[in-house]
Amino acid sequence: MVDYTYTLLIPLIPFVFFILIGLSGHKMKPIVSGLIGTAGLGIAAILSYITAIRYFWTDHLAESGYKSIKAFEITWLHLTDKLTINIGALIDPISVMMLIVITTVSLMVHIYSLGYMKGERGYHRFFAFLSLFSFSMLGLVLATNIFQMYIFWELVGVSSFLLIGFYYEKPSAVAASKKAFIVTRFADLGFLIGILILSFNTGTFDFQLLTSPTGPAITMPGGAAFMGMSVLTWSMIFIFMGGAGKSAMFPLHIWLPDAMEGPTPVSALIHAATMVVAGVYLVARLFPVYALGAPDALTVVAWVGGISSLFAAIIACTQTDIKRVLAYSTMSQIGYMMLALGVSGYGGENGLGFMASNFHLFTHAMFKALLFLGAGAIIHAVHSNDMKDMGGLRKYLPITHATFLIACITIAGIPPLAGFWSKDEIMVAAWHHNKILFSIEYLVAGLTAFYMFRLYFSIFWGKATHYHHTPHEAPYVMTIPLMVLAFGAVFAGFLPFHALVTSDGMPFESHLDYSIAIPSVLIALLGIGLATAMYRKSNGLPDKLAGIWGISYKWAYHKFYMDEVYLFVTKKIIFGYISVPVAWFDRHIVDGFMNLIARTVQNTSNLIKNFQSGRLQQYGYVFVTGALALVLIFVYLWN
Amino acid sequence: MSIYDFMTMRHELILVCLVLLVLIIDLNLKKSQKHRIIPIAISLFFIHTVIGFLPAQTGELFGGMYKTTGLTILMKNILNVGVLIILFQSTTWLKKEENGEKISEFYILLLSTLVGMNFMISSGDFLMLYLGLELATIPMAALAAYTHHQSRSAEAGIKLILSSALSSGILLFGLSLIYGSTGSIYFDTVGALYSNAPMQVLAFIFFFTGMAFKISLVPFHLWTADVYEGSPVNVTSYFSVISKGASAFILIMVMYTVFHSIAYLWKDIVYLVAVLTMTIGNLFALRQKNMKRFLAFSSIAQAGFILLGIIGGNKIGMTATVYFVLVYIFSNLGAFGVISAISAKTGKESMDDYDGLYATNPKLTLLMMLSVFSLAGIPPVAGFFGKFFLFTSAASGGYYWLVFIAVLNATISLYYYLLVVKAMFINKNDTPIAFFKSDIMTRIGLFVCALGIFVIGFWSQVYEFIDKLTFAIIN
Amino acid sequence: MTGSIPLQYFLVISTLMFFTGIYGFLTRKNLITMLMSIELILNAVNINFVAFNRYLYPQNLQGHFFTLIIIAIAAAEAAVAIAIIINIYRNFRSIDVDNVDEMKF
Amino acid sequence: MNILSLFILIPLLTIIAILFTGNMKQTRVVSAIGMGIQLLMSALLIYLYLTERNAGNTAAMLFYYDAVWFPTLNIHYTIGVDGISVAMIGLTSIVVFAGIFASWMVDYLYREFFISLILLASGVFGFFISLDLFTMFLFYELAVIPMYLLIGLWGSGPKEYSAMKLTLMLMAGSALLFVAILGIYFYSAPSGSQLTFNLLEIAKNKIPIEMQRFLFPFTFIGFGVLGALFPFHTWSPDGHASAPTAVSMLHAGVLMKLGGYGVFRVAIYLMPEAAHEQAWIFLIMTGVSVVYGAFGAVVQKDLKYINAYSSVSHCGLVLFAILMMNQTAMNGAVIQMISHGLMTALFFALIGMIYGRTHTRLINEMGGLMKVLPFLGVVYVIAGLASLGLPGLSGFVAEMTIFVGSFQHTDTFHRVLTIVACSSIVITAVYILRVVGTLLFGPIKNDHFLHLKDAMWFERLSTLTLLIAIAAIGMAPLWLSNMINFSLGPIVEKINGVATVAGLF
Repeated sequence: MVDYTYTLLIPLIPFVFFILIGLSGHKMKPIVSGLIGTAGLGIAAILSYITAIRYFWTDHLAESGYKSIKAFEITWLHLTDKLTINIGALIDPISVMMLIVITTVSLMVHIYSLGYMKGERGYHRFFAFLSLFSFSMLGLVLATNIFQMYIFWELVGVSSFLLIGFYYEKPSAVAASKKAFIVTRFADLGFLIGILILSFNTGTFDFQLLTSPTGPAITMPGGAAFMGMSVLTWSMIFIFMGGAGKSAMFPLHIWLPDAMEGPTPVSALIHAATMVVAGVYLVARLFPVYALGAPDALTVVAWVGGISSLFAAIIACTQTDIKRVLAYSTMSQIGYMMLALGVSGYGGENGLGFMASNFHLFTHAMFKALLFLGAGAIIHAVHSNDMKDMGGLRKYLPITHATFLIACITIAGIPPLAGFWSKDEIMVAAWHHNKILFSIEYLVAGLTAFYMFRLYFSIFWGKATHYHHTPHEAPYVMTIPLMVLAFGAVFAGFLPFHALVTSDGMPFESHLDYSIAIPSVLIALLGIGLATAMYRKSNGLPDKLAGIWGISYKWAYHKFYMDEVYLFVTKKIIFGYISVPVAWFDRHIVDGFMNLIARTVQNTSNLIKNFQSGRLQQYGYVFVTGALALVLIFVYLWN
Repeated sequence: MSIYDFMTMRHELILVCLVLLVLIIDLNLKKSQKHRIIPIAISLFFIHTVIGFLPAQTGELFGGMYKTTGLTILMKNILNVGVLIILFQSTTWLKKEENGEKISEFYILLLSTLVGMNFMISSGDFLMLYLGLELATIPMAALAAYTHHQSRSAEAGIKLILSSALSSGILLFGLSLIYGSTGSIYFDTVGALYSNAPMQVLAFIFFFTGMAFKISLVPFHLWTADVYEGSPVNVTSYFSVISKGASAFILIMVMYTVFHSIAYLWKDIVYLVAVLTMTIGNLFALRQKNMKRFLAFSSIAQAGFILLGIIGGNKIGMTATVYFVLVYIFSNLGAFGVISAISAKTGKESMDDYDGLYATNPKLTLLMMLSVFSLAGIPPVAGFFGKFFLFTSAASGGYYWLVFIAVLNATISLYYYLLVVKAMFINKNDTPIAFFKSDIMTRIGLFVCALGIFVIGFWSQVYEFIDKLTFAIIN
Repeated sequence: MTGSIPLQYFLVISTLMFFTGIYGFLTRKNLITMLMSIELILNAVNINFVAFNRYLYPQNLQGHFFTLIIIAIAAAEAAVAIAIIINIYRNFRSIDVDNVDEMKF
Repeated sequence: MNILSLFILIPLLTIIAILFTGNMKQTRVVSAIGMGIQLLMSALLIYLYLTERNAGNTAAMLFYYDAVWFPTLNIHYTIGVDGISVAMIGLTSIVVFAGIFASWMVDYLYREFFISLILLASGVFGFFISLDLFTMFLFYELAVIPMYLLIGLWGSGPKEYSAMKLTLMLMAGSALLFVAILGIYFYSAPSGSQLTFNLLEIAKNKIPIEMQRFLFPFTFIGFGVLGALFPFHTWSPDGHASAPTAVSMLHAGVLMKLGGYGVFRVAIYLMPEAAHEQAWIFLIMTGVSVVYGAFGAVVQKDLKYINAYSSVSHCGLVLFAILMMNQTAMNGAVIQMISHGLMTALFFALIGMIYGRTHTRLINEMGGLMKVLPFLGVVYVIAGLASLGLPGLSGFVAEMTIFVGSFQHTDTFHRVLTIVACSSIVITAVYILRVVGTLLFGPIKNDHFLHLKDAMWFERLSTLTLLIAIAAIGMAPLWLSNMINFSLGPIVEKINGVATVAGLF
């Protein structure tokens, strides 16, 4: 067995730097704190690359298939005689893959932010939070057991909350951060319940035990527990609820668009590349349990993914805030991944979907981060999020333009760029599993191409808006990350994922299925063409079309009124119909009762005061009657 | 029967001599020097108190009419200490002009009532009991009417003398029936012969009402408040602790020894009366503004608590009652001491006058707070222990609900005791009672109370000592 | 010759006196009269004691002595009471019991 | 001299020392020193305790000391600690220490203030170390009564009303307790043999079941009142709202824990049969108060009210977990007591400090304080996160232990209640974020907030003490939970060892 204990450092270093910057950041020069944070991430990144190379290649683990290795573990809390919460590091294909993704993107974002955040108040706070996030995210992917995952899951949520609300003086940002936290928190409740059920029935939190085909989870006796589904299925569905919340799956997605209130690098890191795919990672992590133990739950995953991707794609076509467009596209892409997992089987060829999902996760991280950072550069240049204020920027921002274009092509799925390969695998997997989902994905592919190029054209082409001060290209510290990520977006597709990241660790052969690939490409091209026609030059076409679609356009534009629904539930139901009455009840009924007792005593005392009339003879009366009363009682008792 | 046998009634004899001595000395004092009697009387009584603690012989006299046991001696000593404190506290008030000529009357009357109580305590038959009772009551009426130029004082006097006459009339009627049905007035004989024949039950009730009047149990309590309010403060405190304590003691003695054969009957009555007394007393105390009246009602409630000790009907009850009386003397005298000190200096007796007292007279305030906490039964002061043991005795009889009612009443009482604390500490007042210093004797009296309130609780020997003595009576 | 008048007669008389006294105490408005009613009660008791003693327990004298003492004490009581009543008259200019209610509630 | 007796002695000596202090400065320094020593003592105690245990001493109670007080009634002064009491003592000394510094600036009748504060503390310490029901009860009331003056004299708002209400309700609670204790006493030993107040002795003897049926509700509710058990919790909002900072800290942080501790030590431990039988009623009550308190907190406007209601919710969780009557849940309950104690004390400290600056506690009158009071703001956020159960802070450990423990019951009734209790964490998030969002974030509502001073050194000290404790427990909970577990083991065995009388479920 090979020693990977040092992987412990990968999350720890950012944590240490978080403490360092957090406590003493305000004393040092802003740029210093930024550099420290970046350096920390740099080290982490190097370590994870070393890990990846060792794990996949130099340590020759491939022969018997990639096993998961528990690099390190300690007991953190002792719950019952069976259940103990451990903290540790688990090394296996997907975690290593995630390490690469997170450190790479995070490093890029750090570097980028050095320039982007220049002159901001709370520069050091920003980098402290970034380090905190990186720590939590890395801890999450390295989790050896589901409870450790939950712990870091929460931490990730909080750092996301802090970063979204970074501009805490902006009410909208505060609201957005609150929304994000509470919605995900609600989802996490499902996650927690799922964990409780699962752990109670299996007697363990440990991933290796849970996912081993002979483990207590998968071999758990089935049998309908509730609504015709087994306990395991239910627990897995609950757990997926948590994943859906983090990954902004329909209908828990509403926080993601608002989360764009955060600084753009944050959106790139958290809400495009890493945190939002935690849900996918969760399902992938427990994949054997889903695939072998709870296929019904897996079906749920598939459909949720499919619906979300379509739903988001449609909305994306109508939004005008470029970051929101990207947000919805993220949601739609994650939908792809979920669907891929959903349609996948376990082991060898059947595991295609699993592989594809992770593959797409990887490539998506690259190009979506690129898109966001690009968008950041653009916003940096024109000081606006709305594509209406943009146009003809290509001559002002050459590098941004080039990289952005690459990203768009990639996400549209045009060969030979990365997006094509991963998406194609997903298509194949879907085709083998379920034709309806498959067709949905085709549609989405077209839509994706369309709205991305709509975005692209209306930013860089179209009418040349005259800006009150001419936009200028971002400094190198910002453009270099763009280029690096662009490189990734181009070539990531050639990684032999099917040999590395598979459902059971066994490599298998996957070949391009032209009967599926070619049509998908064509659809993508169609979408691009349409976008070109509509937005290449500014013309009345879009409004006309909008008019034609009419009501449905309006609905899509208003995101199908999901926010309103949520607002109704929270504001009206929870707040208006529960909390207010409860508070009233407490003040007036419960407390009122207590006061009533006191008042009754007082009143009684006023009531009987006339006994003490001050009249000697009345005292006599009372005296004698009292005596006689006693006599009566006594005689009564005595008989 | 030799002369030495009379030493068994040493307390009473010395007291009687003391009274005569004071009288004689007073006759030889000029008008202007009347106040000289104060130190003399106090020192004499102090000596008497000290002598009281010397080992005394126990036994019977007059064929059992008069009994002296360890417990009676203890009780007398407790009363002596209480009276001594009262004498100390009363000096400031007595020195006032208005009392110029009749200072010694105060002592003579007070001490003669004390003689009565001593006889009552160690009475062995109903005749002695009745004698003591009357001797303890009639001079008291005179004391109540002590400041005769005040109409309230006179009213207090008449209310006391007449209603006590009525009650003792009823009591006597009961006694006559007892005599008629048993042919004896000696406790032992009566106790042996007593049964639940209707006439004897009737007799018992009449007797009980008479005693209930003395310790002011509801519904025989109505005189209490008025008399307490009308009388001079120190006399009031004397009523509320000394006479009440003595009567409670003899009541419990008689209940346990004479009427134990019908205990199953009187327990129910005591239950009822206890609940009534506690509740009514508290309900009235809630609304009082005059401190004396307020304490009058609170002392009625306290009497209700005492009944919990009686109802236990066993050794714990006896001990707890005596112990409670001891604690009660100190706590109540503490409170009355402060009131008398203030009313002697300023003549203010209303609770509103006490607003903001802490700012000006912190020491008095603290003593007052200690006393009311002790009365409310709040740890760590003695009252807590007293109540706890009383309730324990009731619980030992299985009267859990009675205990519950009692504790709830204690909570209500805490409310009005806290009102006093609130007045002194929290309420704002533009014209608080100015700072003043009482004379040395008064201060000694107050200090002793404070000491007692603290020590008696923690010092478990006190309780154990009482327990040893009661063991001799009831076993 | 004893027993010519049965004991019950005495008891009936005494009981009547007792309750008459109580009635008087509760109804007469004049303090002096109330005092007299008290005397009635006490005398009822005296009759009881003496009668019981004489009829039931002629061998001992407790009843008689009790009676004597009661009489003595009654005298003392009356003395103090009347003294106070005078005091009342000084302060209230009347000895009507209903005026004596300064302190109440 | 037994080390435990020092825990009562030191406060008393401090009080005496305060009596001799001349001015405000001396007074607070003296009390700070006294409580500092107390804090060190408790650290020492924990150390000694753990070494004893590691040395293999498995006695139920360590540092056991027993002296007869009232022989005839067999009242003893019996003290001793197990893991649970040690933990509670640690909590108490931390909170008191922080409380002293939080009330550094009290100038009105400062001597009396610190005296009553420390008197209260000594009562609490006494309660936690005593094993004799009588002394326990004595200290219990001793801890409650100074509240009246503390709130009435140094409080704010309708202080007289609140003080009176609080005192009377708690005293009514202790009235129930009084009866229960006497009842237990008279059945503490098989008839004929010597009765006793000693917990351990009583535990050896089985109280007759019909007596338990009668006494258990008395005990539970009696302590429950102090533990803010629904519907007897209404003293808590008013009381806390009116109380001065340090008092709220002590009261919510420590005094309310007396309730939970007592329920666990007396009610359940001595009357397991009845506990099993009647648990379901109280489970419903506590389950209600968990959610009810949380919902109540959502709409409150006054910071202290919000915190009071959240305390109702959290303390409800404590009783809830205790009633689950299995080792994990009870362990969680104890941790929750400690964690809530620290959290809520921190909250009240911060609220007091903020109020001292802005002179309002209504959240909608404040806003954007984070900008002007960065230190207090950050600490407040962390406290908030702790209270909504963020991993790495104490709240999470407690809640998770409780939930996992409660989930060990397989029947529907317990399951449903557990889920309900779990759902409270979401509501908690709602009201915490509401406060943080309105109070600290957003634009500054009021111009004169612009030149507010951030925390003074003593305020920093006070808050950081609590904060460090919270974080320490949150990050390394193992030793604490093991310490508690060890002592819980035998107790839980006794509780569940009884032939379980068929309850409702």
